[in-house]
Amino acid sequence: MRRIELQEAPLDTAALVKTVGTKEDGAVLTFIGTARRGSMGKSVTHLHYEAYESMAIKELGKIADEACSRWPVSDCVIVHRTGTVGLGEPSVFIGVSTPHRAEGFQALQFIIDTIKKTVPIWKKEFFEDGSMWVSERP
Amino acid sequence: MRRIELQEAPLDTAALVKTVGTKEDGAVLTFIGTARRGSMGKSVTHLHYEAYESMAIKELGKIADEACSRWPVSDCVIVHRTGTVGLGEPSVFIGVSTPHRAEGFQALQFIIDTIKKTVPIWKKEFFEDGSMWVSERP
Amino acid sequence: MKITVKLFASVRDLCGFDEKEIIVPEGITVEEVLKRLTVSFPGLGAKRAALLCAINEEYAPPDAALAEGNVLAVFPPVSGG
Amino acid sequence: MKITVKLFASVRDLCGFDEKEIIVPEGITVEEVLKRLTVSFPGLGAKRAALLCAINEEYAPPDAALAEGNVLAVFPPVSGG
Repeated sequence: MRRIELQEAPLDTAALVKTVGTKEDGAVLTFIGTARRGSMGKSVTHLHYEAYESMAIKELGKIADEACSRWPVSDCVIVHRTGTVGLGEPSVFIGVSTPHRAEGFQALQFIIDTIKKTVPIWKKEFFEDGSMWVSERP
Repeated sequence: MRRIELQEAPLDTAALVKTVGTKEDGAVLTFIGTARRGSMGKSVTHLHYEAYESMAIKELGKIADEACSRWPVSDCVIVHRTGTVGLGEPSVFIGVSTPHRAEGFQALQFIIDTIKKTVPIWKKEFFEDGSMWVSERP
Repeated sequence: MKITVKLFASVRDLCGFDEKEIIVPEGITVEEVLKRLTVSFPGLGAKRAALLCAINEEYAPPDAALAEGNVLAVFPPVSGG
Repeated sequence: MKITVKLFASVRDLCGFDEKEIIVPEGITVEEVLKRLTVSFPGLGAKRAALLCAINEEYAPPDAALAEGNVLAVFPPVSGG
């Protein structure tokens, strides 16, 4: 199963985790990115994610394609939030299933590392006293 | 949150995944081991897990302790099935949350790798025509 | 010829628009469009080295040439995940 | 002195019991108990190199000495996960 989506609604990680895994696989690996309080010594109140949606979906698809070509990935689920994400809430869910765990770890790490490099999505951190795009750190 | 359990009831991975993660963490990593069909060219019908329960809980605790001392792990949840596990069903759930993802990947991999080496739990594979303890492969 | 420029995140905030059609000479490159934008929005200059560009939703290098009707997206380093 | 022997998985299947109290000389080692077991259950011999032992739920090396009331667990390589 392959599923690649951006969504403005909160991520239902409980439902998502159930969609990953087949009877041919021994390993399901998931990564959930969550909004954390600490950043550069300031206290984050919430995040806002903006995406170039059509291009982001294309780039996520390329990443899934490459992961599936390099490792025996059966299920590949990537869902990323857009809009406002509260503290502790998930911003991205990635799930892969593979016959053995070693390849699952590698595929999962490749997917999240590459998302952070190539997918046109931007995070803005909000603090008590202002906000800042993360790529614009002083 | 730390939770280390063996249980005979099926693992509710959807509920378990929701228990991992704090507002101080940016990453939740989970590993779910599942019963897979293929093994050494034969078709598995189901698995059976036996544990030396009291010692297994102690060994799992040592692994969690070491993971938390080597990496900044906030939540550490390890739940392992005992008894009969059907094809595609989860046999073990491991969830960790950490401020950043790199340390989460390392902690998760350490935990599952070490479980497979030191925790007194044994898997028996059942086929159409027999069964075999996995540590006794010919 | 006419192209569409789309801006995102801090680049959009800086320039004050998210999408605009502009008229440019045939065969203009990505780099040349960025230079024109920087004339109008000098704040872009300091960000120039980090900016990323895409033509019709595919990453494009500075010397890529634009064609009639292309959509050129300009944005800062990505920070999703 | 009296100790309890606990067997698991294929070792239990082979020996046909999961727990038994046995009388052994004071200060007997893990290795010596395994030798006695192998006399009763010759099939254990082939597995000997791979067997793992624990005293009171802690892994123990072959030369560890047992004390009155100890629980000695004997089992094959683990295969959980």
